[in-house]
Amino acid sequence: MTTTAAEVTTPPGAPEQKSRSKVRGGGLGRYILIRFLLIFPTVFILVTLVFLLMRTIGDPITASLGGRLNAEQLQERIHAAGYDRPVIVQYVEYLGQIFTGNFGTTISDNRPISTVLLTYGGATLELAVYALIVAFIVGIPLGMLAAYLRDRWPDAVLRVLAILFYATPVFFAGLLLKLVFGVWLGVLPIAGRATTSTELQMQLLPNKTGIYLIDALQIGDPAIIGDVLSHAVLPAIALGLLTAGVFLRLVRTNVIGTLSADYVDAARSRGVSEFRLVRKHAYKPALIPIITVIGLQIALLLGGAVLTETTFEWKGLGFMLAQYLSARDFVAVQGIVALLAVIVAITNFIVDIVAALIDPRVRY
Amino acid sequence: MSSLAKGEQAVGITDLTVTFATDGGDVRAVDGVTLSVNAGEVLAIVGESGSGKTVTAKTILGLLPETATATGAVLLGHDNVVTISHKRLREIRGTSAAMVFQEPSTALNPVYTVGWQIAEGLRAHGKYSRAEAKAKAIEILDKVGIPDAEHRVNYYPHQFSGGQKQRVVIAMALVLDPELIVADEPTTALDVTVQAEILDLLRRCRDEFNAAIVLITHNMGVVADLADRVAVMYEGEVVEEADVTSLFGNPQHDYTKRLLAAVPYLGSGTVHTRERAAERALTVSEPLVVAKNLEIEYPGRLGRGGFRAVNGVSFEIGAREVLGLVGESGSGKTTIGRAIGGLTSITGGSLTVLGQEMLRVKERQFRPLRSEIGFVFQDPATSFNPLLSIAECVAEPLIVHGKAGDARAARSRVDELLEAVQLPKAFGDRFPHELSGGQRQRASLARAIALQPRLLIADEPTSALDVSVQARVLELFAELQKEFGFAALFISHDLAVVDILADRIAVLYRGELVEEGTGAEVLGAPQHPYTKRLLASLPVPNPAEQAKRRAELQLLRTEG
Amino acid sequence: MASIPAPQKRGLLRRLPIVHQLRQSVGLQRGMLVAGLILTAAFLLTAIFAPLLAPYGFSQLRDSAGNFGTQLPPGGKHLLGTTVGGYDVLSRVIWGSQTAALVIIVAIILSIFIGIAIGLISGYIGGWLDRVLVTIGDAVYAFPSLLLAIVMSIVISGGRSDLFGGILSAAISITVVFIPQYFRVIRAETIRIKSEAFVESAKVIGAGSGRIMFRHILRNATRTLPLIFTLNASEAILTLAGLGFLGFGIEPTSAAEWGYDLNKSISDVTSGIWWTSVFPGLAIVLVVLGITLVGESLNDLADPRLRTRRRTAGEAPSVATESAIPGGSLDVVGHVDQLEERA
Amino acid sequence: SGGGGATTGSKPLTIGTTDKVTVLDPAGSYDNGSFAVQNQVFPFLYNTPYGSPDVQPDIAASGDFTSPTAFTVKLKPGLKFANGHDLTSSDVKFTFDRDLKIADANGPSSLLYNLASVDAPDKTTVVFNLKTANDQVFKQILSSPAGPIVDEEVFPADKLATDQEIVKAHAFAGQYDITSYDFNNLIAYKANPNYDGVLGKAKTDIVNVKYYASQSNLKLDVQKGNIDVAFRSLSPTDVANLEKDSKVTVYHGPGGEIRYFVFNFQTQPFGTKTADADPAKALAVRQAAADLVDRDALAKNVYKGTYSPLYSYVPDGLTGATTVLKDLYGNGKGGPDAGKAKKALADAGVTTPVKIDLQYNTDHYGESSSDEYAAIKSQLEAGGLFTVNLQSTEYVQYSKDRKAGVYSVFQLGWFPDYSDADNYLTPFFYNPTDKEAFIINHYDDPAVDALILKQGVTSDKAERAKLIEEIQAKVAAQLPTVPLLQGDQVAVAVKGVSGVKDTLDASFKFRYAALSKG
Ligand SMILES: Nc1ncnc2c1ncn2[C@@H]1O[C@H](COP(=O)(O)OP(=O)(O)OP(=O)(O)O)[C@@H](O)[C@H]1O
Ligand SMILES: Nc1ncnc2c1ncn2[C@@H]1O[C@H](COP(=O)(O)OP(=O)(O)OP(=O)(O)O)[C@@H](O)[C@H]1O
Ligand SMILES: [Mg+2]
Ligand SMILES: [Mg+2]
Repeated sequence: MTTTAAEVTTPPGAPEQKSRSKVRGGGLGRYILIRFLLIFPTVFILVTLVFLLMRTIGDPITASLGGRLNAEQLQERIHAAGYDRPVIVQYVEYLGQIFTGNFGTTISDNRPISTVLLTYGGATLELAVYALIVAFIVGIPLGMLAAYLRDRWPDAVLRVLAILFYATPVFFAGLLLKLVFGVWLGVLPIAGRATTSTELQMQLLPNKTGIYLIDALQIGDPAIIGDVLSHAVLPAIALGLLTAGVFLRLVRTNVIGTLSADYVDAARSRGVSEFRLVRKHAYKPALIPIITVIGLQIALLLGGAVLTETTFEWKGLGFMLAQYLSARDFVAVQGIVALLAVIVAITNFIVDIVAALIDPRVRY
Repeated sequence: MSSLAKGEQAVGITDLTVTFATDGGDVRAVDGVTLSVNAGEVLAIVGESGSGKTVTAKTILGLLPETATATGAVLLGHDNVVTISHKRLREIRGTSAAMVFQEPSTALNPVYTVGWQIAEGLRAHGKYSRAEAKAKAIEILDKVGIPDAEHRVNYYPHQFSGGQKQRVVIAMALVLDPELIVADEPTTALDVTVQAEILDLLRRCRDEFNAAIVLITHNMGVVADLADRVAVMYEGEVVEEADVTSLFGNPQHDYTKRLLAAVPYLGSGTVHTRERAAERALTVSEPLVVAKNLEIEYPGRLGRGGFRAVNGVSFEIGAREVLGLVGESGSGKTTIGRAIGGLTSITGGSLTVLGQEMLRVKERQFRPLRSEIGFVFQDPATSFNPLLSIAECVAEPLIVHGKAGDARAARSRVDELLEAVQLPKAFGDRFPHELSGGQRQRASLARAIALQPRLLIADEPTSALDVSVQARVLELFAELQKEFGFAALFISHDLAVVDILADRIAVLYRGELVEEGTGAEVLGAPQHPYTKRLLASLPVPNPAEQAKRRAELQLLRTEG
Repeated sequence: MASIPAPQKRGLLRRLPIVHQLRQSVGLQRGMLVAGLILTAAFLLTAIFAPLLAPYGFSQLRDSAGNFGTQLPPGGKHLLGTTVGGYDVLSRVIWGSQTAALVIIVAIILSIFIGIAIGLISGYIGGWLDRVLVTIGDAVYAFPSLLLAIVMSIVISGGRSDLFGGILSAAISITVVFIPQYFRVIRAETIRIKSEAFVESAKVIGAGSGRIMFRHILRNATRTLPLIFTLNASEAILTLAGLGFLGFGIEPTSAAEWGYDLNKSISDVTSGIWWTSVFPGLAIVLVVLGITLVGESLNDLADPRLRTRRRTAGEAPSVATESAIPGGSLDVVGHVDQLEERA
Repeated sequence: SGGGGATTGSKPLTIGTTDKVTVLDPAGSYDNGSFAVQNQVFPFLYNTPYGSPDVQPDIAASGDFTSPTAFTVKLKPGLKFANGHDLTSSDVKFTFDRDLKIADANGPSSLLYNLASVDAPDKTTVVFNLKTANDQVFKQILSSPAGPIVDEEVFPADKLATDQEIVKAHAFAGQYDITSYDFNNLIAYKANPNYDGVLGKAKTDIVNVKYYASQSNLKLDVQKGNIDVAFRSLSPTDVANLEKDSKVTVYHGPGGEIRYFVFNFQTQPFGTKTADADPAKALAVRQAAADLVDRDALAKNVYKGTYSPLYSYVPDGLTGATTVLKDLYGNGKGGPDAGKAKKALADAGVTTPVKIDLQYNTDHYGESSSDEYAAIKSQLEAGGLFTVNLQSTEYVQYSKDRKAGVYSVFQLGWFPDYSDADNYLTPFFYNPTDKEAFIINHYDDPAVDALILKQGVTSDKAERAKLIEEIQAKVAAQLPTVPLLQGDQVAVAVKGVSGVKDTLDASFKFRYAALSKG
């Protein structure tokens, strides 16, 4: 593994170079292939982990209905659902199901998990995208600025700001945002993804995506689009700032790292302006590690989504997860968590590929 | 083309002093330096590491970090770099003075094409359309001898060889045709053969582009090859300045004298060699190391074909005998050394070390033999555990092999060893970073001989050291070898250095052993063309002779 | 070479990383470090002396004068007012620090040893073991820590809510998330150090793997731990708060927990009763801010590229390739090379 | 707000709730959230008209015991579902047969414990064959979650219908039809012209119901006028705060929900299974506890008046409800009385303080439980007579443990299946040896059992009421449980919404049809 600097300033003959030269030999295609194959163990491990954890709690039936049914009724249903078979058998079966995209049926409100995922996945996706946009808009320029002004006071301010973004629990931030914009100023809606009338109209859409912005665009009424967007503002900020904080620090550190590289000095010695040094010469090499790490932010993002969605009644997977958790519906929880695992794995895959594409040492 | 006429002053440094604010108080890096360079002239700044060469160079382009404060004057044209405004500084960077960096692979931005990077320089100083910039880039790449430039202009740095990278770096410097080129150790990272080519290129810069060149180096050979005038720096001061012939002819300052004396000359070794050969003749014994068409392949990852670093190499090392192993970077020297030391497993052929066959050997079988083998690494800085005191480090082998209970018990022996490598006892209590490079290398010698091994493997033990220091370490090595009578594999890329110590010299090229014999044979009458080229490329610290050799090299090249 | 500190002095310094860094730091960097240290110290002291500082018990509802009464505004007998349940906010906030501290300590003690051990072994031994461990580690590392924590806490606590059960489950949940981080960092360090000459020289001397790992590698590899420690500490608090907020926290009768109090006070805020939520909220923010400030400063000081001043020769260990900045390393998390290693 | 779908004269109305629907199919759900929806859209044979606790024929014309075990219901002629299908006796038979057949674990089939079989001799006649004779509660059952009549042409006979199937087929014949159904997010209702029952036509044509997860969001939206009515559930704090808000009106109505704590007769102090078993002392402990609890404090401080003190086992508002505990325990005016408690214990020779472990739960009985029980703890400990060890446990574990008799004193709550005193007595205290009552605290009194059976089959209203009072008195003397609070139904409406009061009645069914805006 290499530090940012080593990434870009590798002396010839050092291990990086060697493997590097090999990668070049193999080319991008092989890299993508390897990286793609890596998805499976990751997903597999997470799914297994979740499955085993969930089983240690006991079977889902008892968990969700234990309060209501008497012993024999429970036994019946447990048997019917096959939860009394050896765990390994259930496990194999479960894997099979996941492979065929069938995650089972929720116990508390018997809906097919796949439906749940489809219905609420869009919402979470939408929120995540908004949040990322906020994070990028806030995090990356400020990060560069901080690197540019490093160790002067604006830098310090920005960094403390970044930490604050991160240090404020999403739900607390959400609370304050609601209070200020929703209650005191009353300029923004405090909950939900759209007003009743909007949602009613969306219900009528023949092919609704569950991604409200798209649906709103389908309807095409600017008022509705505005309505949808205005509902997204606060959640996006609450969740976005969380990640923005990390981005800011990420960009700062790596840009500073590359700023101290010889080639930046070299460029400087040819009269390239300081700003351009940051903007171009230092930023792009820094981008490779940044992107890779940004990949890991998806985890932070999804974790935050659970809290954000609950705070803002943003009815997405995170929100549902919280709901099912309190209903002790572990089949549902298991399903959602498994999906999130897949999402995480795939995102990291994509991100690594993008990073590789940016890195000419891999591209061919 | 430089705007200056030949002989006009390109840069004038008067009474320059640079101090750095550091945790450990202020460091005066440059102290009242006065220099000047004219167009079409090469001024070499030599001096040992830390003497202030780089700082001086950086000052010329105003590249010092904020922690540095410079006084005095550095005149580029009519601008005094020390006092000039940032804006103006930017304007003259690259146009009045350009810099060539030591490490070509770090001086190039890995994520932009070289074309783009060359264009950056242009863009910084005027309007250029993409096409224009590119055209100029191609032109200049062509000038510095990059084959099919119009293609390569779109290549990324990693697609060039080390030498080519350095050419690109130089091209970047030339593209704005500056009056002055500052080259900070432009060839130190390169193999001698490549070094020779780059030196030629720089010479062309001087002759064809009429550029003034400040050449920073610590290699007197390079100086002799390229410089017109030489300034010797010592602890931040210029202790002597003279034109090249007179400097080599009759050096004034005694530091300069020491410096020149320390420089290893080819053929200086043959004398000792004969003596030692004589001694060995008395005690004949079976060789300690025998390699029969040895093969070492580094595993390629994921079924990708492995990389064969050593290919069918055969040699022997007799008792009390020193085998010198030379070859360019990447030729497999270290690999062989590591194989003998049991750090890299061999994949083919046969290698017997102290009677132990190394093919498919188990660490368990080999460990007892380790007490018989000493190892000295290239970089003294990293070969000590930073958290252990020198004494503890030197005591390690004794403890590991049960010669002593713990560091304290071993102390008396450690002191002896330190004595043996001419280090004061007290140094035992210091930590590695508190020793100079040379001292550290002595310490690691002490550690290597702690168990009085029969075989010692030294991988470029001096290449990280200054010439003067190197000389002393080499002496020490020779003495120890005499005293303890160990056989040695001495790895270096510097023929001259090998020549001093080695009884026999083996030349490695691309993992194959192309020539082997006594110093006299190999250096006197090289057979293999590569050996010839290697010899010819090696600049000797003597301007007159170097000129001759250069001619020969030209010949060799043209022959191919 | 003028002043050569004696070994034991260095040893001492090494045992007190913060002090050491504090001495190195300058200017703004020192400012941030000091600010962080002050906040953190305040937090720890509050935690330790909570019994003395807190005017009331964390589950106390009435004193000699009878019931406190619920949702009293700040002032009078209750400096920060009382909650909807009739608890004294100030006391809850103070006692909360104790809970937080406990969780952090337990969590980190649990994770640090396991993490270091497997990191060291995996990194040094390498091979298949390493690949497997890395894949697992990365999988877990890449997964939303809060979710894992939730699942874990259900598993562990089995719904019990007493102090011990609560804290332990919270702690263990967090542990599961942290182990991979320590693992990554230590492993990365180990791999870096493994290839350093001094380890090889130990090898050629003939030292056994055990000796190499523990005498030569371990101590050099643990350099970055204080840093991760702080960063994890802050993450621990946030995770704990998250758990409490989602109702997987600790019941008010068994311990005071900021996230839980925040959760309970949401409806207050909308009714203009701000004090029940703002103070626990601030507590979280400030503590995390403090601890993270310390961590960041350490990170900078450990990284010659980020330090304001170059450090004096030798003792300049470059930053860990895997600094466990919340939500991921600030440095590249291994790229093609790492991948190749893994695959 | 509002809008969507066709509109007539009446202004569309938007209602917000934190209820959760599980399954729309009546056979598959037995929870408030789902029942709240079913009440609007499914027809009942019997139902409680506005303002009364007692049931009357809804879509039925009449219903009588044609024989002790045969309860015969005559349907009004020409009934239709919103989708035009005829609603006949065969739909009714289909409904109940289906319910029993599926017997879903989440379903209400357990309520039909007394139903043997159903006959449909002709299009408008349904005969319910019961197991026990003249069951007076059966009418109530017909108005309970087991009562909604479903369309046999839409619902599968042996498995649950999905929400989509039901909504798509408009298999509704209640006051409303559903035009758009977004699970637990938004339901759009449209008045059902075909409904012709005791409740009458809907006042508002279009009603949209928005589902919230967090009470504070619901509160904020009603305050901001984004919704017209907020019903179930607002946090006590929110309600208290809204009371002060001039833009909205807070309506309180009697609530069927009761909160209480239970003594396990075996494991409580001096319980039958304890080392120092002693019925007298055990009773004294229970009485002392009853003397010490301060219901007013709980209702005011913890619940901000969203609950009111409960002094009996049958909540106020139902026929036969008393306030017997007020007279028996405490200061006689409903307040606590430490002296009396002390005396009770002393007389029985109990050495104080008595240690009791008090168990409660938050994820099922509400977040405020922790505050409630913290308060009770301090109330019981006030006189130094008790030392209470408070313990909360997550619900699954909780219900297992309490059934296993792990807990000696524990919290429970109850929400009625139908609004009749019986539903507050039988499940708790009817405890013949063969069957354990729902609270499982090993309290058994044959006399009470007998009385409970009797009231169940007494058709004369007055006489039945007397029996019910008698039962309450008997139980109160022995205190198997200590009733604490009776939940008010609280609805908040923006100014200009009328009819809220009408539907906040002892039927505990909130009917949107009663509301109108204008
Ligand atoms: N940024 C800096 N901060 C503090 N001291 C510095 C800095 N740069 C250089 N120095 C000090 O200035 C002195 C001269 O450094 P310089 O790099 O010029 O040596 P040099 O002659 O180039 O040596 P080398 O041959 O190894 O390149 C050294 O003692 C070095 O420690
Ligand atoms: N661990 C490794 N994995 C793969 N290839 C390697 C490895 N180590 C060395 N090589 C390759 O083997 C060849 C020989 O390397 P080696 O280090 O022996 O060269 P060298 O002669 O010591 O060069 P230098 O003079 O730069 O030290 C090089 O091409 C190098 O790229
Ligand atoms: Mg230098
Ligand atoms: Mg080498």
